[in-house]
This record gives sequence, structure tokens and C-alpha cells, in this order.
Amino acid sequence: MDVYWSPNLIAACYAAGALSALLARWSGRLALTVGHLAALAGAIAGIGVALDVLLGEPGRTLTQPLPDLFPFAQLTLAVDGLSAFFVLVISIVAVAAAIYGPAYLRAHTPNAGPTRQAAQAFALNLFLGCMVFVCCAGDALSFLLCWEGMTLASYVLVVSDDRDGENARAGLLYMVMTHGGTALLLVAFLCLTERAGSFDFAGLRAAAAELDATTRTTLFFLALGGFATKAGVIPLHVWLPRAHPAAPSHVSALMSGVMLKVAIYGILRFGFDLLAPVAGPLPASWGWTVLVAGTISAVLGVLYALQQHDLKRLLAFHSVENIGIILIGVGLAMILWRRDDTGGVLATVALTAALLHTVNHAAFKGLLFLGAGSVLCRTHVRNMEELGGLARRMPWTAGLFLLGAVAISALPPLNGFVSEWLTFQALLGGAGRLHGPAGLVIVFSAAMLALTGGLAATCFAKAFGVTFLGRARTPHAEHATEAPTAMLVGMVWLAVLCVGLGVAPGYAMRLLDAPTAGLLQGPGASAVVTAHGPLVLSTAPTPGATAISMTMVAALLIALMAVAWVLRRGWRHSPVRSAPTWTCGMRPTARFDYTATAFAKPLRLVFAALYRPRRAVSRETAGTAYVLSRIHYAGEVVDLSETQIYHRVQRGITVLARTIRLRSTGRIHGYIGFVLGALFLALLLFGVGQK
Amino acid sequence: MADTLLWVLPLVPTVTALAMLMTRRRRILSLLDVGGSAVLAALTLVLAREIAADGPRSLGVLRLDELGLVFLLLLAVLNLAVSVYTVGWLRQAVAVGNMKARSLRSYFVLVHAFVATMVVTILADNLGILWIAMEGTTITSAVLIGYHGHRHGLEAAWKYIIVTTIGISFGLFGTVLIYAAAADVMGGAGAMSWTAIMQVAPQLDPGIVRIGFVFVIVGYGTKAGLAPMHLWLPDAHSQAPTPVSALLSGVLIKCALLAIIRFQTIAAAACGPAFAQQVLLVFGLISVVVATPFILAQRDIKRLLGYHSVEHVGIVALGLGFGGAIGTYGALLHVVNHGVTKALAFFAAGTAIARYGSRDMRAIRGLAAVAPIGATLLMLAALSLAGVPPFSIFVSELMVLRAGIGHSHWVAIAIFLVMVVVIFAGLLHHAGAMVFGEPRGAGRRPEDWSPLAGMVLLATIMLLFGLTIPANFDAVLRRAVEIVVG
Amino acid sequence: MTGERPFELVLLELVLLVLLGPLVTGIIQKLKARLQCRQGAGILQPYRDLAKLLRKGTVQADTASGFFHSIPVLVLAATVAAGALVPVLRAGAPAFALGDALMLLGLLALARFLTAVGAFDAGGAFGGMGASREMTIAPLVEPVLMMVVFSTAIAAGTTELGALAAHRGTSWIFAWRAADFLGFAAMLVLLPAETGRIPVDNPDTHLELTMLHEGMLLEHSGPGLGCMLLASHTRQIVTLALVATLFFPIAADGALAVDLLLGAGAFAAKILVLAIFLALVESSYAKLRLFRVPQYLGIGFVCAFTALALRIL
Amino acid sequence: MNVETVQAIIDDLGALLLFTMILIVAASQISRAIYAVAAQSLFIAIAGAVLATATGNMDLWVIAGVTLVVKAMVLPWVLHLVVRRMNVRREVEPVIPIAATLVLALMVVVMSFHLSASLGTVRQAITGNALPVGIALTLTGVLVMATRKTALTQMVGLFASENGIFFTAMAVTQGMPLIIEIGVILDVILAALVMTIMVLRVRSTVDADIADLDRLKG
Repeated sequence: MDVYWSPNLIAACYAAGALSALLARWSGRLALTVGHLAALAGAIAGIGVALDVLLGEPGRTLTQPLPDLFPFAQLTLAVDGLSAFFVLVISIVAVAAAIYGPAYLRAHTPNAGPTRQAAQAFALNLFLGCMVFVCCAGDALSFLLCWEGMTLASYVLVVSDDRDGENARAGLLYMVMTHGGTALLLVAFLCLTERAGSFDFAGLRAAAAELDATTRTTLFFLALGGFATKAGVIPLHVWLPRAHPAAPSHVSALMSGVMLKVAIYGILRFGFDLLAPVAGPLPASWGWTVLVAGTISAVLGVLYALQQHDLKRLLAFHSVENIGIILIGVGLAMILWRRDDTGGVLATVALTAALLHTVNHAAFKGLLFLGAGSVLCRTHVRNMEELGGLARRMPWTAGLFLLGAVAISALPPLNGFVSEWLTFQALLGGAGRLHGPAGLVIVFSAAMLALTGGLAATCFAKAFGVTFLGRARTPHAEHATEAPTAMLVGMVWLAVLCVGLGVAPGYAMRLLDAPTAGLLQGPGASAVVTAHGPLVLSTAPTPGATAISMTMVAALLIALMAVAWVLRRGWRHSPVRSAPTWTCGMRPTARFDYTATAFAKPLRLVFAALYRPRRAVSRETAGTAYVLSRIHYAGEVVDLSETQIYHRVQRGITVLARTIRLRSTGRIHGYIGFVLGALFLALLLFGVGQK
Repeated sequence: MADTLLWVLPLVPTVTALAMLMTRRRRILSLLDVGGSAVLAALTLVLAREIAADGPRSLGVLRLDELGLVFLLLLAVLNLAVSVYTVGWLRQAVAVGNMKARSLRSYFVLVHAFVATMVVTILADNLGILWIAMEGTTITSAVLIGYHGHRHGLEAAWKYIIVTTIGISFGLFGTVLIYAAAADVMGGAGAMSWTAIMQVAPQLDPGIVRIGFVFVIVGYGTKAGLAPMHLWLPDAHSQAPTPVSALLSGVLIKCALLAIIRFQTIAAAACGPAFAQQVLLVFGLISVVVATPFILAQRDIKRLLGYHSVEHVGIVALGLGFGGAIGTYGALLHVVNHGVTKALAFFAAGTAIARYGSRDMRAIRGLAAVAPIGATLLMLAALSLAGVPPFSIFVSELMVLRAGIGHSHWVAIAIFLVMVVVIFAGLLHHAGAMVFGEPRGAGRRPEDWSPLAGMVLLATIMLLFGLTIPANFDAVLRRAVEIVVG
Repeated sequence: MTGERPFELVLLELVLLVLLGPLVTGIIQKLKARLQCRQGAGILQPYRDLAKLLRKGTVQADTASGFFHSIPVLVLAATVAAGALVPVLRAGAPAFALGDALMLLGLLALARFLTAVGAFDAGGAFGGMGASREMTIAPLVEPVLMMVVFSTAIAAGTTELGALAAHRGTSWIFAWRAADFLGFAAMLVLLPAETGRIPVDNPDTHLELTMLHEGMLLEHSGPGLGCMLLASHTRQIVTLALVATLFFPIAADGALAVDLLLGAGAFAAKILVLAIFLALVESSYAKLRLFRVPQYLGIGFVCAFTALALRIL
Repeated sequence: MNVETVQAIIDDLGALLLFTMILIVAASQISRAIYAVAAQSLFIAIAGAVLATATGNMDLWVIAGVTLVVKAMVLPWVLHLVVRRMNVRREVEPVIPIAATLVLALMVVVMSFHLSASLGTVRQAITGNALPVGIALTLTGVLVMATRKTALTQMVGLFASENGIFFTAMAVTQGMPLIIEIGVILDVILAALVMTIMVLRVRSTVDADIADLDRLKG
């Protein structure tokens, strides 16, 4: 075992960071700085450990027993390819968050007390540590402990951001839903541990080998339910768009960019590793469920995102969408895996697409959240209708945000396109080989993916345009200044990744070898996807396969841009004249600018059946109906699953509980009656013995 | 040494109580209080080491085995924490006028008498003595519950004394029946002794043991707060002075559970384990289900905690009902974990109540802003009670769940999990509303050291047991499980 | 099977596409004028417009940020890059990996996205309005277009356009099956939307209530506007070329100059047919209300989906 | 006395006890209920004496004596005193109609005998019908507590319920340990004392019957 890059190092860094909260006794700022520095060290250590495993000899698993804490379970760490890949993803975003964090917190909440700073330093390190160790867990108990620790730490971060009732409510919803998910996970894990008689994954695998088909599928769906809650799959997503925006922005980046991926890790771990049958394909219901859930999440996620005017909430809904895209890949891999007639290397392509999208989404969503955080800390406004014109005041932030927007909209030449391209190719291949209705479902899913991509572009044209371009609509936006350098550095790190993974994704495939080969027990990602050289992406190692080269396209774009630049300058280098925007002869003000609500209105009407938009317009007329003195418009789009399912359930439970409570007696006779009745019934039920 | 200690142990609080009769000064009384509790805790630890090393000790009608030791440790630790907490709590209560300075003496005397009866309950080997001590706890604690002397306090005390007296008279009936069955086999002498009965338990007539056990579980179950016999519990817990609430919830209902466990072992030996488990399972499930709506729609913080105790007693019963070594282990661990956590929750709630002058949770807002440490502790207690790792209750609930899954009680598991999640929501909703938000109706006052010291002691144990189970405690628990399961 | 297309050929095709782009617009305009019994401008008019614009100075909105200046560059580059991905003179995969149909659609979407962003930059209602409408229709068109591509790609087993065309070979219309007809019908429905023509958009109007694409160009001027116009001409011919590749991949074999000339002739004919079609549609239909467009595109969706279903089932 | 005679006497006494229980249930005035409890305790003392002579167990004599003094004399006297002190209405106020209570009591009795009939050989452990009678008395006593409004009737019910336990305990063939019985009686006295104090305290502070308080709920 490599002594330098061991999980101990990560744990030590994060533990030191958590303990640095104690420094708040003397200075909250110091605690914050030291805590984030330790987190940075932990993240770098995480990258080291992950790369060590991913680039080491194939099939290697780094195992390490943990101290004997519980008499009934031996805790261990086991870092295999899949774990290492997710550790890498986590650590990448953690680096950005750790650099970005202190400056952001200082700028956003300059007068936070030392208690809050201590809590933030502590919880951030705990959060990162738990996320890393969920992925490294080698047994069910440490998995569950870290899993809940992750939830708890992020809950603390959510509620610590603001002394606002909204945060507490968001945190509550978050905790309750994930706790429900954990309950399902508990059952799934415990069913296995009871059969295995031990908690470690090797034992669980052995126990799962002897399961009958029904139990296996039931357990998978229990686990899927648990993980899907955490991943924010529709309709289990309602907590996500509330909790993610409520956290401090670098934590939002972590939650959206990384924490959801831990749930993906869980699905992969359960589906392909722990519960997978020893031989033969996975039960068909698994893959199809995941695929359909992913498709629905992708489309609905982006549709709801489109109608959000809160910048961070919009981004949170996009996380729902992207998790859906990842799940499409995962589901397809599940469908195609070990099916010789159809699958072959396609399962590898699908899984590669999913994993690549995992890291891509982490990069661009992290970048976008950090960008939104920069806006937030300089304007203290999250509603984009109150922003505008920030590109001239915060050019770096705007540029980086635009980069992220292009990436998330799956536009070439950035990384979002690459993983979606792979997903499309896997879908297309799957549809071509699975004939009949199955193929049609896959094709439909591909069409929905295309729709998703288009809508995402629309959404980010809106988000970027309304927030950064045009005129400043409020004084908040007017007085914004560029974000501090530390924050920009954090963002640039992720932006570099977006570009790098977009332009030369072939080099990253090497990192995907270990997880894909390990899970699918077949060829690794690079053997399939970069069979024709590192600069070329292909769908199969055979010569006739479709192949593209992101690098070539990028080079072509740059060359064409140079040509276009010459054209743009024109034949005569006349100076640029500045003039007011044309507004039919009136003096332009910020109120002429198109708002986000207006921008999204056509789509709101097109998808009215889904949105069920509510609007209230109140007019004040001055004497005649044709002259309006004031008009007030309030509109909202409701989340259908929230109103139709959650509100009903919640109201039902609350009303029931309240009724029961009000109807209950306070008279002692009732008390005695209950005791007597209990005894009477118990005697009748249990007392009468068999003669 | 150890044998003598068995006698000395109940004498410690008795002597403390008697010594308190000599003074009326608050400081001296508090000193005596903490001192007496510390001595009790120290002696318990000494005893625990000897028992862990050499096995059960008995002397006359008193006997301490590992099963009792688990409960005794809980009692000693909580009693110490309560004493430490009481110092500051009392100062505040006297200042506000909730407690009258001249009646402090009787309060302290009663608390120690209460503790003494509980010690005897735990130590009793003779089932008759067990019953007598249990009735003794009822009488002493009833006076404590009505201690504030106002209308609600007296109402709660009356309900408490009547309902639990009925309950434990059923318990007495059950004891008599078991005794009759045992005496039939082994003759009158010694047939009240639990150890003696256990020797002949498999030969006991199953029919009469069956009826006896039903009487016992309804009877002592009333005292333990199992639904639907629990109705006195929220009343009593909400009206008692906070330290007493902590003792009631943390220790007293656990003493009743110990009695139930003792009888369960007899019943399991006589009628086969399935019967006793089935009964416990039903009562456990009813408790978990019944507590839920009252927790959700609750407004009074101490009643909330009271109902929450009902739920957790139900979980212990479920653990016993799922049975097997794992279930019993989980149940016993849960007894300890819930005792510690619930006491912490009562303490934290007590300081919040003192700060805001109201038990209504709608009046308590923004605690984090005015009392950050107290608010953190309250939140930690709420999270732990809700079953979040890395706090202790998660571990024991995990064990209980494991036992249920191991024995394929799917319906029970499903109901249990749904209720746990719903209660989690309710509890966290209430706790979140109190801790976060803008503070209202309370100024920022420095936090008193003594309540904090008591709470931090408990919180440390809570966290420790969530992260690990110490090896020597594990050994004690394992042997206790062997005693129960055989 | 035709041979692979070397780098020089791809470059040649690219240049050809860019140069011919305005000509197609000119032809359509001329045809429209004649169909409306007008004389109309000459077919070279778009070239003259471009030349004039490139010689002019730039007037920029005072609220625009630094992005505004580079938007035309980016848009033009992205659109032209898309042009490099369609085979023009000869079918067959390029000799080097470049991009496929998805990349082509992606690059066009990138150009559209940047145009919309640019429209916001100047402030004012028209830009936003145009962007909003354009970006409403685009995501609805995209999946349908993708499905049409899929319907042929599934049969070919590749999404690379040259290879796809090569797979279909020269025996085009006689080998058409129902799926091809449906796919082509879907494509015809989409064509006006993708090229910004009636009944979805009206390229001739600058009336604020009806314009989509033009609204986004309002604040561009001089060489910038020239670039944007060139980009939209290129986009049009790329789209037409895409249709030609997917459904009429007729082209000559071999690498001789004659073959290439033959290919060029075939290409010109195909484009001309499609241009006539567009001109006819534009002259015979009225522009749709914006909220009718989704229904209109729905026809395309159903056709495309049925085509796919026929291929798969 | 031979075993059959003792059994017969105990059974007869059991019938008498059940009869007094019915009187308590049906009593419309508190004082009558108190008298009925006193009579019940008297019968139990007699049963104790009978069993003592039959088994020659000296402990049972002591228990019989204590029962006679405490439960048949002192406690009824205290209750009477309280009734007079409190100056409350003498009528029993039922929560549900007395007829319904009687039906419930009947069901309890039937259930007790059914329960005991399901037992096998163990009947020899407890003399005669003492077990079903004891169960019936205990449960009916609690039934009285659940269906009567005033605190005093509740205490009466509690004592009646305790009597049932005593009766069964005495009838255990091997006899109960004396110390336990004494402890139990002492506890009962202590509980009665505390309850009486509470009843009087509530009466003096808020002028209400303590059993009527029902503010704490939910």
C-alpha cells in the first residue's frame, strides 16, 4: 500500500479542519480560514488517493480496517476504482469550494458571529469528509454512518447560512426526506447483513449471490428509493430546489455538484456490485425503471428550472435535470449489461457517459453555483429580475458564468456536450439493437434528452442574459463590484476543467477505466471510447464506428474565429460609435429590458398543462378603463409533485394529528378506561391458553 | 465488599435525604445533593467493576446481575447529571418564584427518597420487594409531580398516582399468579425470588404464567408508559419540575421496563419465547403508532418529550418483541441511550423554558441567537432522539431494526419505519422552529454553568455511544442479554 | 462505397458552402418576388448587402458589455464550423475524425444560444423578445430534428453524416421506404423553422410583433451585422445540405475531378429544389401565430416518431 | 377441615365477595359503597382465618388480623371522615349509566371464569375459585374507578380492586410470604394517605373534585 496517499491522510486533513472550529474561541475568521485550508489539503489528498488508485494497476482495491468501534460490525475502508472515481469528483469540487469559501463567507455575511463561523468550518469539513468516506466505505455500517453524517453536516450548513425561517424550513424538508430515504436504505442494507451475518461488502456480496429474484429486485428498489431521494429524482426531488439555494454558495456547489453524485455512487454500487447476480444480465425492471425515472427527471427538471427567477433555485432544478441525464446512462448500462446479443461494449459506453457526465456536471454546476454566489455576495439578491447589467461590473464572473452556461447547455466545444454525445450514442446503439417497444422507449428517451438540451440552452440564455446583460434594474445591481480574487480563482479552476474535459476528453477516459472495467467486468472506457487515439471519441473499438474529435472541432472553431475576427473588423477601421438602444424613440430605461418572466412566458404557455401557472393581475385605472395608473402582476408556477403529492400528504397527516389530539380526553376516567380495556383485551387475546 | 455495597447503595440516597433534613440553606442543600449523587455514582462504578469481573452478587432479597447493572449505571449517571443541573436550575427557579425557598428542603428529600426507591427497584431480586419499591417510587414521585402545587400540577399528580397505582396493582396480581405457579412447583419458601423462579421456570404451568404475564405487562407497562396505558405520562412529565421530569423519563420508566424484562424471562422460559415476544411486539407497535400524532400536533415542549418517551418505550418493547440476542441487545442499549438523551432533552428544554417563561413551543423562537450553547444542545438532543447518527439512539434503533429484519417481522418494520420518519419530521420541525429564526420574547443572557455542565456530561455520553460501544460496557450488555435470552 | 474525404476536400466544401450561402438566399428572395409578381432584387443582392455592411462603421448600444462585440465572431465561427460537418461534393466519412450530426446540431445550437445572449446585451425589449421567441421554438425543433437524424442513423449504424450518406448510397428515391417518406415529411415541416422562414418566422419583416430572428439582430450594425447575416445565410444552406445528405445522398463515386464536378452539380440541384420549395411555402402560407408554432411542430414530431418507430419495430 | 370443605367455604366467600362487588358497582351513594368495601374486607379477613385454620399457617392469622383492622375498619373510617370533611354531595355520579356498568361488570366476571377455565392442572395452586373471583374483583374495582366521577369513589374502587388481589394471594395454597403482604398493606395505606391529602388540597385550593380536572390533554 502506498503510504503517502492513504485515506488516513484525507481523514486527518478533514479532522484537523473540523477541529479548527475550536479556534473560533479566539477568532472566528481564523477558524474559517484554517478550516478551509484544511479542507483544501483534504481535497488535494483526496485527489492524490483517487489518482493513485485509478492510475495504479487495474483491479486494485485499497482496503484498510478502521478501529473496532462497534462490537457487532467491523468497520473497513475499501477504495476500488468506482470509489476512487467518486472521491476524485468530490475532491475536485472541494478544491474550488475550499478556495472560494472563506472569501465568500466574509463578503456575504461580514458580521457573522464566531459561533456561526465555527459551525461553518466544522460542518464543511465534516461534510466533505463524510462524502469522501461514504464512497470509500467498505461495509454497510460505515456507509450508513457517513451517509447520515453527510446529510447532517449539510443540514447544519443550510441552516447556518441565515437566521431566516426559510432556511430552517428548507433544512427541515431536506432532513425529513433524506431521512425517509435512509430508512429505505437501512432496510435494504439490513436485509443483506442479516443474511450475510456481517456488515462488510464482501459478505453482503456473498449473501446477495443466494437471493431469489423477487427479493433481489425488492431490495434493489428499496435502495433505489433511498438513493433517488438523495439524488433528487422526480418526484422525490422537492427538497432539492429549496435546500440547495439556501446553503452558502460554495456549499450549494458541493451539494448540487457532488452530494447528489454520492447517491449515484450508491445506485451503481448496489446495482452493479452488491446486488448484481453472479452471472447473466440484471433483471430488466431495474434498468428500465432507472431509465424512465432519469428521462422524467431530466425533462421536468429543466422545465421547472425554466420558470425559476431565483438564480440559485434555477441552478438547483438543473441539478435535477442533470441527475436525470446521468441516470439515463446508468439505466441504459443496466439494460445492456451482459446481454451478448445486444450489449457488448455498449454498456461500457453508457456507463462511461454516465460517469463522465457525473464529473462534467460537478465541474460546470460547481462553476455556476460559485458564479451565482459571487453575484449574491456582491448584490445580496437572488432574484434575477432585480439584477441585470452585471457583465460590465463583474466581467470575470460573467465570463466564467457564461462558460458554465454553455457547458451545462450541452453545447460544443465544452464538456457538457461530450457526455451528452456519449449518452446519445449509447441510446442510439441501444435502440438499434433492442428492437420492438423497448427500442422505442429508448428512442423516446433520446428525443427527450434532445428536448432537455434545447430547453437548458433556453434557460441559460435567460439566466445569463437577465442577470448579467442589459441595464441594472435595481441599485443592488448598480453598485456591484467584481468578486474577490480568491473566489475567482476557485471558479477558474472549475472553468479550466470544463474546457479541458470538453476539448480533450480522451485523456480523462483513462481515469474511467478502473470504474467501468471494475463494475462491468469488461473492457475499460478508454479501450472503447478512445480506441482510435486519445483525441478521438468513438462508440466502439471497431473501425466503422462513429467518431468525433472535440479537439479538432475546437481547433476549427478557433481558426474560424480568427477569420471571422478579421471580417468583424471590417474593411475600414472606423471607430465604434456609441448610441442608446433603439426603443422606438423613447428614452431607454431599465424597465425596457426583457424580464426573466417575460422571457420564459412562451414556454410557460406551451407547457401550461404541466406548469399550471397561476397569475394574479390587479389593475388600478384612472377614471377610464383605457388608462392604467398602476398594474400589478404576480405569477407563479407550481411544482406539480409538490402540490399534488406532498402538500396533500402533509396536510392530511397534520389535520389527522391535530384532530386526534383535540379529540383526546383529559379525563382520568378515560385514562383508567384505557388501562382496563387494554388489560381486558390482552387477557382475551393472550391470556387464554391452549387447553 | 461488593455484597455490602448492595445494602449501602440504597442507603446512600436515604442518608443524603436524612442529612438534608438538618438544613434549609439552598447552597448546602445543593452541595449535599451533588455530593450524595456523586457518592452513589462512584459506588455504582465500584460495584460495576466487581460485577463485570466476578459476575452477579446477591445478598438477601437484593441481587445485582449484569441486567440490573445496566439500569443501575443509567440511574447513577443520570442522577449525577440531574444533581449538577439542579444547582443552576434551582437558582433560577427560586429567583423567578417557581420554587419557594423555604420548601426546598422537602423537594430535595423527596428527590432522594425517590432515587432510593428506584435503586431498590433495580436491586430487588424478590419480586414482592420489587413491587413494593415500585409503589414507593409512585408515591414519592407523585408528590414531586404535584410539587409546584398549582392546579395543573395536582391534576397531573392525581392522574399519575391513580393510574399507576391501578397499573401496578395489576402488576401485583401478576406477581401473585407467578408466585402461585412457582410455589406450586418448588414450595412456598423462596418462590418470590426471581433467581429461584428462573431455576424452575421451564416447569411452571404455562397457563397461569401466561395470565400472570399479561397482568404484569399491562401493570408495569402502565408505569413504563406503554400505550394505551400511557395517558398519565405526558401530563406528569410536563408538570413535574424539570429535573424530576428527567428522572421520570430517563430512569423511572426504565425501572418499570426492567421489571417487565424480568417477568419476560420467566414467561419465555415457561411458555416459550414466542408468547412474550408477541405481547411485547403488539404493545410496542401500539406505543409507536399512538405517540405519533401527539408529537406532530404538540405545542407544549415537555408534553412533546413525554410522548416521545412513549414512542421510545415502544421501541424498546419492539426490540424485546423482535427478540433474539440482537433485539434484546438493541433494546437494552436503547434503554441506556434513550435515558441519557431524553434527560438531555429535558434539561435543554428546561433551560429554554426558563429563558422564555413558557412551555409553549410557539413562544420559543430563535434560541440559537440568545443561547447558542443551549440551542446547540437542544438541537443535538432532538437529532439524537430522532435517530440521526452519529448519536447514540441511531445505533440502538439500528439493532432493533436488524432484529426485526432478521426475524422477518415485515409489517412491524414497515409501521415502525413510517412512524419513525413521521416523528422525525415532527420533532425536527418543532426543534427547528425553536432554535432558528429571529429571537422573540427573550433577551440574551449569559448561560449558567451548572445546567450546561449537566447537559454537556450527557451530550458527551450520547455522542460517545453513537460512535462506539466501549468494550467493557459491551461485555456487560452481552451478559445481560444472555440473562434475558438464556 | 465512396472513398474517404481528405482534409483538402472538406476545406473546399466548407468554403463552397460559405460562399454559396448568400446565393441561396438571393435565389429564394428572387423567386418569392416573382411569385408575388414583383421584379425583386437580383439574386446577388445578399452579397452586395454584405459587402456594404463590411465597409460601414459600427454603432453600439451604450449599455452593451464587452461580450457584444465578440458575439458576431463567435456566432459566425460556430455556424461555419457546422458547415464543415456536412458532405457536399462526395459522400463518405472524412479521413479524420471531426464531428457528426449531433455535433452539427450542437454547433448550430451554440450559434443560436450566443445570438440570443447577444440580443440581451443591448438592453431594450426587442432583443429580449426575439431571443425569447427564438429560444422557445429552438428546443421544440431540436428533438424532432434529432429524431429525423436518428431515423436514418439507426439504419446506418452511425451518426457521422458522410458515412451515413455513403451508407445510403446513390439508389435514393427508389429505395425509400415508408420511414424515409415520413422522415422527409418531418424534415420539410422543420425546414422553415430551422431556416427562420414563414410560417414560423418572417425574415423580411422588422415589425416588432412578428419578428423572431431579426429581433435579435436589431442592435448589431456594420461588420457585426454583416457577420450575423453571413452566419444566417450559412445556417440556411447547412440545413438544406443536411436534408440533402439525409435523404438524397446522390453523389458520384471516385476521386476524379469529373466526379467532384458531378457531385457539385448534384448538390446544386438538390439545394435549388429545396430553395424552390421554401420559396413556394413562403409565398403560399401566412405566418403562424407564435403559439400555433408548437402545434405545427407537433406534425413534424409525429412524423419523425412514426418514422423511427417504423425503423425500429 | 379437609380440603373439600375449605374449598367450599372459599367458594362461598368468593360468591359473597362478588355480591359485595356488585353492590359497590350499583351503589348510588358513596357511604353505601364504603360500607360494601368494608364488608368485602371483612369477608376477606374471614377467608384468611378459614385458610389459616385449614393450613395452620400462622402468617395468615396475622394477615387476616391486619386486613380486618386496616381495610375493614380504618380505611372506611377515613373515607367517611373525608366525605364529611369535604361536605360533598353524597350521590355517586356515574360517567356512564350504572346499568351499563353492571353489564360491563358481568362481562368481566364471565371473562374471568372463562380465563380460569382454560387453565389446566394449575388450579390446585390456588384454592377453589379464588383465581377467577380475584380477577373479577380486581377488574371490576378498576371498572368502578373508570366509571365514577368523584375522587372518593375512585379510592373506593381502588380498595375493592386491592381486595381482589388479596383474596387471590391468600388462596395461594402455599401461602404468601408475610413480609410481602405487610409491605403491600403498608404501601396501600401510604398511597391512600397521599391521595387523601391531594383530594383535600385540591378541594381547598381550587374548590373542585380532583377527579374532575381535565385541563391536561393532548
